[in-house]
Amino acid sequence: MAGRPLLEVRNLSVTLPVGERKLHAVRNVTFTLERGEALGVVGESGSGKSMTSLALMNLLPRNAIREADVLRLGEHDLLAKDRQEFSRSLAGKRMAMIFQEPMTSLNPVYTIGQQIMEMTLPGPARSAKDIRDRAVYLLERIGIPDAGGRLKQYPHELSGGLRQRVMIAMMLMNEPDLLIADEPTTALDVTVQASILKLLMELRKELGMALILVSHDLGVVSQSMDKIAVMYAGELVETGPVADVLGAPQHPYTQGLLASIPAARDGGARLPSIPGTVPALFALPEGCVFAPRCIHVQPQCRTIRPPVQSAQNDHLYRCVMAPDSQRLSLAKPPSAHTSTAKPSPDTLLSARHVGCTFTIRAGMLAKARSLTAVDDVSLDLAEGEIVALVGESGSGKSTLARILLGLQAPDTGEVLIAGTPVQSVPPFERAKLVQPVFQDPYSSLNPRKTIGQSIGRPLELHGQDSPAERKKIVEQTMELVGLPKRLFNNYPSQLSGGQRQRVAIARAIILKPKLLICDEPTSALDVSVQAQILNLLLDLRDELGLSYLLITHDLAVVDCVATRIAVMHRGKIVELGNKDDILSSPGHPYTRTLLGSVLKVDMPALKARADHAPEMQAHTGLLR
Amino acid sequence: MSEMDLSFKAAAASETGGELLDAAPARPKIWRNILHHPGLMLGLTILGILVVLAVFAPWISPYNPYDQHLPQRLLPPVWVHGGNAANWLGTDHLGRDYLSRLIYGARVSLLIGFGAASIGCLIGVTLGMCAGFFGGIIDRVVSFILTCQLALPGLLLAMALVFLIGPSVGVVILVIGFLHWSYYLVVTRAATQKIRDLEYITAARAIGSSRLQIMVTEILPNLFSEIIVIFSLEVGVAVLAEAALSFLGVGIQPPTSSWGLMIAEGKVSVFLRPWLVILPGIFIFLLVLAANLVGDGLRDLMSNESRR
Amino acid sequence: MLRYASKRVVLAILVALAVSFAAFLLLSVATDPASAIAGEGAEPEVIEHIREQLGLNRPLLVQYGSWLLHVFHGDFGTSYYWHQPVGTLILHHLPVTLTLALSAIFVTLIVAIPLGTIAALYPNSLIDRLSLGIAVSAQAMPSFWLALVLIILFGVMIPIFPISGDAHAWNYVLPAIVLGAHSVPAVMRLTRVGVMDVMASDYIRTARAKGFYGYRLLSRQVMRNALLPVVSVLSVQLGYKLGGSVVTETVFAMNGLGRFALQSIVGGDIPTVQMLVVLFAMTFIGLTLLADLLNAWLDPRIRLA
Amino acid sequence: MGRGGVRERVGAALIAVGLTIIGVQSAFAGRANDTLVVAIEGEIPTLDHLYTTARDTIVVSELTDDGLFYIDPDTLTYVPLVAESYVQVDDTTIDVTIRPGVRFHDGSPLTADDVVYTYNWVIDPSTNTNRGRLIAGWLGSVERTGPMTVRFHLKHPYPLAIRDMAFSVQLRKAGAYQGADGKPDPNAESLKLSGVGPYKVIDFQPGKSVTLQRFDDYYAASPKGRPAIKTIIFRTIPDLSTQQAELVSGAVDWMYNVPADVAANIGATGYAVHLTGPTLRVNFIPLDAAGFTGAGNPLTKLDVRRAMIHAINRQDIVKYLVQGDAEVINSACHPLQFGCEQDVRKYPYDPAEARRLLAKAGYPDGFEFELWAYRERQVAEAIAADLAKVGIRAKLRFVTLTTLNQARKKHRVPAFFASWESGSTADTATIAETHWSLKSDRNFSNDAAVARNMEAAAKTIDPEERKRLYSEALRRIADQAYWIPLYTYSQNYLVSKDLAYPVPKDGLPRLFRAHWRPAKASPAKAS
Repeated sequence: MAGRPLLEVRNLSVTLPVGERKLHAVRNVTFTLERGEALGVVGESGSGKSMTSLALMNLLPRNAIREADVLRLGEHDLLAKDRQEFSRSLAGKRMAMIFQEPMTSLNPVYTIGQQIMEMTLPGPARSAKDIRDRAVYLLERIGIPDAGGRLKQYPHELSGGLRQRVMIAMMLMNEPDLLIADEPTTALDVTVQASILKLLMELRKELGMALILVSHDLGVVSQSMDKIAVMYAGELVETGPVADVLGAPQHPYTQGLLASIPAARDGGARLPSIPGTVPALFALPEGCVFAPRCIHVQPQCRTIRPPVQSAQNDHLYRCVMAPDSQRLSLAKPPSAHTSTAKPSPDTLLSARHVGCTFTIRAGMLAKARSLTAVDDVSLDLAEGEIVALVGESGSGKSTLARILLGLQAPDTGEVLIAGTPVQSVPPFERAKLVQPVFQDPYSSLNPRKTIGQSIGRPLELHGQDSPAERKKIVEQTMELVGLPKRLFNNYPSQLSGGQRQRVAIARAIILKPKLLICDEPTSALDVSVQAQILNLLLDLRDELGLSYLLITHDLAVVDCVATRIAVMHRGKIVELGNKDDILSSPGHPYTRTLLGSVLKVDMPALKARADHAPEMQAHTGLLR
Repeated sequence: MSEMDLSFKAAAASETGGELLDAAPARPKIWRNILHHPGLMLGLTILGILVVLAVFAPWISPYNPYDQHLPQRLLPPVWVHGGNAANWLGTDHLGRDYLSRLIYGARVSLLIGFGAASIGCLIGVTLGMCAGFFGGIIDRVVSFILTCQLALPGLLLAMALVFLIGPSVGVVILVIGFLHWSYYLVVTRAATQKIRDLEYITAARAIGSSRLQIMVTEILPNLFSEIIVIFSLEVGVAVLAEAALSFLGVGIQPPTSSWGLMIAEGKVSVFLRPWLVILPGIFIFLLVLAANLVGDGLRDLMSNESRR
Repeated sequence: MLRYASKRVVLAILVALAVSFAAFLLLSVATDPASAIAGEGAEPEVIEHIREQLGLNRPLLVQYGSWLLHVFHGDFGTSYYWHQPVGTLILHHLPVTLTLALSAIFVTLIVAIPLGTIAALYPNSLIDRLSLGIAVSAQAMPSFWLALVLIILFGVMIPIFPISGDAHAWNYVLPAIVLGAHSVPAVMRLTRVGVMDVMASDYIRTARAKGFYGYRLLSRQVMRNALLPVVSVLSVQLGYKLGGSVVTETVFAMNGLGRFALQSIVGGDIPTVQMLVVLFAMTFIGLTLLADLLNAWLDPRIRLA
Repeated sequence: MGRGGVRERVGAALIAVGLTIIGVQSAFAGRANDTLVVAIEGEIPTLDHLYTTARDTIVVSELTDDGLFYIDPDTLTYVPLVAESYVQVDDTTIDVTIRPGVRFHDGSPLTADDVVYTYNWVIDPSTNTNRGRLIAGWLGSVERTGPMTVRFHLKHPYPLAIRDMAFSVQLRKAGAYQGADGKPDPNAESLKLSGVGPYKVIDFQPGKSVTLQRFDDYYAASPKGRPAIKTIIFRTIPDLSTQQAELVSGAVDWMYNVPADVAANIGATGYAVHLTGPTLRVNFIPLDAAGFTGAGNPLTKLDVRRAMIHAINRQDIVKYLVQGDAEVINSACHPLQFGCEQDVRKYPYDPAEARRLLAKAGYPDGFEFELWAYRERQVAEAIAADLAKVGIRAKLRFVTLTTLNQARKKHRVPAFFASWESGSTADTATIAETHWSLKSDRNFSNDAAVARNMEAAAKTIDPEERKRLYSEALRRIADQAYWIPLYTYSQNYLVSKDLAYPVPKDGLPRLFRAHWRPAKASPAKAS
């Protein structure tokens, strides 16, 4: 038994019927996992990484087709068990899984205690009291204060971070051999993200439990995993120890991914980004699936399926090129001109002592609670400047944005745009001064309107130009934001996230405003698409002389584009200054914790870890 | 990151590579779906037949439904012994041809069905949108009106209106329309509340559109799918309501023929002349069935559409 | 909680006032109570005398005002037609309608919820289409037509059930089927949508990952969430049924509120109609309050959000 | 026991269960246990007939109450009932001797004091009995002239005194309306009644059912005779098709007011016996001759009114729609009524004549008017169709009775389909008074001469004088075509095969004359 790995997966494929066509979401995925080992599965959305994890846990939808040569966990052959048998014997016992959305992953109508304790049925070996004690022990071990009291609470009474911890505790009730975590920290704030990952690592060591962590964030994977598997469009393009793969990436896609992570850049330089978007595989590709987007593409890449080559012992990749040849990772994008435009002295936007409080009457029985969302905030923004407003969710940055947009009157203080108070500016005038761009590409466009209508709506509303002229202006603006003209009559539902965000930007700039207030414009997008949008914003700044108030929790993005930074915490601006000073020497303690918890791909640390091979940790029977 | 969204159709099609999907606008897709949604097709065909009957009644029906032949009253249909070929479905109490009255009945019932449903739609959707969008006082006032309408017996309203304005199909439509808008209100109000806080509404405000413009151009188009579904269900409800009102003697006035009135008149001899009740009953059944099938079919279509 | 309940009480009073005034106005316009009391063959002086005696010649506002005054002293007046205090009359008719309404809701539940759940678990399967077909046909049939069919089948041909009257339990079976069948489609559709949405939700996927499957998953995790929306619809349906179904009560000769309301309206028995209308208003408001409380009890998110 | 066996057994069990239930129900009705179940459409709000005019309560009251006199169903004459004999002392005084041995249902004997108390109660304006105003119109006072004799003092000579005593005043025990707190309580007798009729009430569910049982101490000398059936149950079944279902399944034995076609059909199938009988009800259409609904409206023109009568094929309507013993009438009264002059202007069905008269009156292409109706919807439609043939477009407005009364009070009704039963009294006075007195809103002619005659005829008891006055007035009515006289109403009954029910001439059912047919085969001897 000792020889065979805990988990063995060979040639796993998943196909999904979509209407009449078949989507090959996962093709020929092969990997193994030792007991207690941690594997990071990385890829952009649509790469099939989550589909693979669901296939393991037998949670695919009813009409999905799962095929594999070998699918084995310990001595259990997963292929042989039907759903009923799998649920009864393995699910929640030998294998467990936690998911991305903590807010909706717990049953809203049962208490935390009920949901945890229903994992193990009282039997001869375990009385109900034992189960309850174990639940309390696990909650405390996971770091949840006052664990006893929590059992009676309901999911909606806990924060996102706490709920994710409850999920983890729940899944560990039966000491599983393998825990699959599908984007466990994506929906959480940066500070909470770090603590959850630390917790997962400790538990892995303590319980000798194998872990598969699925994520789109290379930083998260690089800091915590032993092995890494990079997936693209349903295929495993590169696997191997983290240090080798990230230290010396062989597959062009992995190299492209690493290069496009926003990191320290000087002034206006553009981010390198992989052109095009991830394809949906409705037909089995002949050649290499990355060929259309690969800068080293050769003729045979389009026809023959590349073989699996090995760079070192178990560092494998699927590409025709020989290993270890030094390659230029990405073509340097033509940085048109470093932003010569110095921020002009006259201030465009100035907010003085802005304050706003909400009274929340939450439940039918709960008393009204008043919450100060924005507390005495003063902020100036000069023309051509990009100010980044950084803070975690609940810090009041979105409320401040609505006040600056003039859509919500502040309780105290006033906001001036180009000298006049935003409240008294008539709506049409204000529209020509400031426009918003929102986070979620899905809900920022009216699903029932075509792209042309959405972008053209502001012109139509303001009654300028005839319909023909309007169409011409819309097409020009679409060109400006990099949208092909043929999408004019398409519906948002037919566009990708990135394209939809371009439409939203086009709508915002068509009235030629001076200031764009962007609330988390890229955080809902993939890394590569994120880079394209940031480049677009920088281009527009140079061409149209726009200035931005960029609201985000992603310090990497701030580092890349912002000129000045304002850090917000519980409604107050705790620190304000230009980017380099704040990033290099943060003054306020909160800024320091914020910067500290950012997980970056740290090349030197990886190199160091690559030297001593991952020895077998003794399986400490702590939790018998 | 909706990649985890369980309904894989949506995730696969929209998230992975938008370019690959054919760029043609969505409309023809809906049309292709209608063709192979059996319930919807059945509903539309039945509705089509009934509309044709109603519109071309004068040319289709063998006799004028109003001229009476007392000696030939209460003839049974041709397949019952005693029936004659002149009147396929026999004659009614005053010797009028039953088939002609059934065909003309389609006119009244369809008119009432669609008329009342439209009035109900108008009232219900406007109130629903205002209540949903503005909330606060307006919401409370609307729910006050709704509770009053539910508590007031429909018959009372029908009697008073028939007395004040006089009996006509128009009054019956008005009465039934006025009594059946609560379903619209509830659904529209809930949908508007959901949409009200979405980002494209804030964006619309930012470009300067007024509240009314937002309601009409941004919110209303998103409600069409639900409204159409309710409209088709309410057509059925309206026809049944007319039948009940006629049954209680406050609905359609003679000599106009409506299926509800024909059942009310024929009901008294149900034991020995069951066809007087069964024939109009079948027609009402078909109309309401068709309306529900169309309603459910559209709902299935719309729900797939919106989730994609 | 108190603030919430007091808002409801104010709403109830306002509605009761508005509705009783509207009923009073409509009735005095559309009917002549005096001639109804005097009867079909009454001489004009008799009618005039009755009109005098009941004070129907007073201006409308004065009449309504005096009715209101009496109500405050707890006296809802005596019925013109039945010569009995309206309160006792309604209490006399209420049990029949209450039993009928509750048994109708029971029929709706035991038919609609299982069908809806099965239809959700096997979408577009034979059962899904069949159950929808049956439900839609039941709703498409005019209720008095359905009632007659049931009477002929199970009252005359195969005499299993008594045909009319409301004396003992067997009398309520056929009317409950007629009244219940009417709201089966609405409840069934809601259950179907409810179960489908819950089955596609994240916490059910978590439950599957925890090892729940099949019947245990359904009963323990799914149903309680899926049936939340059904509760509020049921309260409205119960409200309609408590208003008494005129047609069903007429055909089955049951002495319920529905037919009683019909007679009072047709006969212009103003005090009875006003009391009935106030009762209906109270029932509706009471039921919506009950639905809210039930929702709060079932769904902790609403209770203590 | 094959699978099939199981199904049979379940099926049989079901039927058995069904039968036991239905068995309970049907054994309840019918000859087997001497119980007559009567289905009525309307509700019985109260047992006290002094305080209600609901249509079916008169049928119950015939069984539970007796008056001083009684209308013989065959000869339609007035026969002493509780009274033994009476003497018309002079124009305004009547002496009545009371029959000995008459008992109330609570056992106490009936004396002159009870009669005096009842009549004083009826004419006292504060008691609001529904016939009180009419009786007080002619009755001055009542006095006890001996233990069993009373004297009535009339305000003016009144020919229908005996008829009113028979029809409108049911006798009550002295002090019957004395409330517990001493104050008079009009509702005292509404829930539990102590009458003197052949049946006493043993159970009353207002609006649902009334159960009567034969009153054993009923005085033998009563012209109503000794009732044959032990128990009679009145069940309110508002829907006619449900009534038929109950009849066919044996749970109901007697139905009346059944539409002619239905009665004929069910009679033909043998489930029940179809009986028809004449009634004193006539149907007619008063026309707005006086112009209440608009001064110059077409109905004010004599030629137009005459044209309308010519236009309606009353013969066919009676033959095909009304059927039974109905016949066309020409005069504004029922032929059986005293003083109903038949030698009046007649208008045979003649559409050509109708069109000629219309043209003469200035309406060559006809006109439109509203014809209101609250019953007999098919007859109203047939009439509208006949009128339409000559160009007169009758816009039919079918409303409830109370709505019609309200509209008539506000003079918005140009013509309405009327029906009048004259309180089952064979005397023209009972139809004349209410339709031709200038105070009544049913009087659309406003004709002073006719009103004078009708009033005079009701104030004299000389039969010849009354006949002269009536025939003069009725000839003028027919000549001026104030009314479109239609037909006499025929009553249709559906009766169980086991029941013998003699049909009354005036349409007022007397169920105490019903008795079970001798059971041919069944062993049980008919009591």
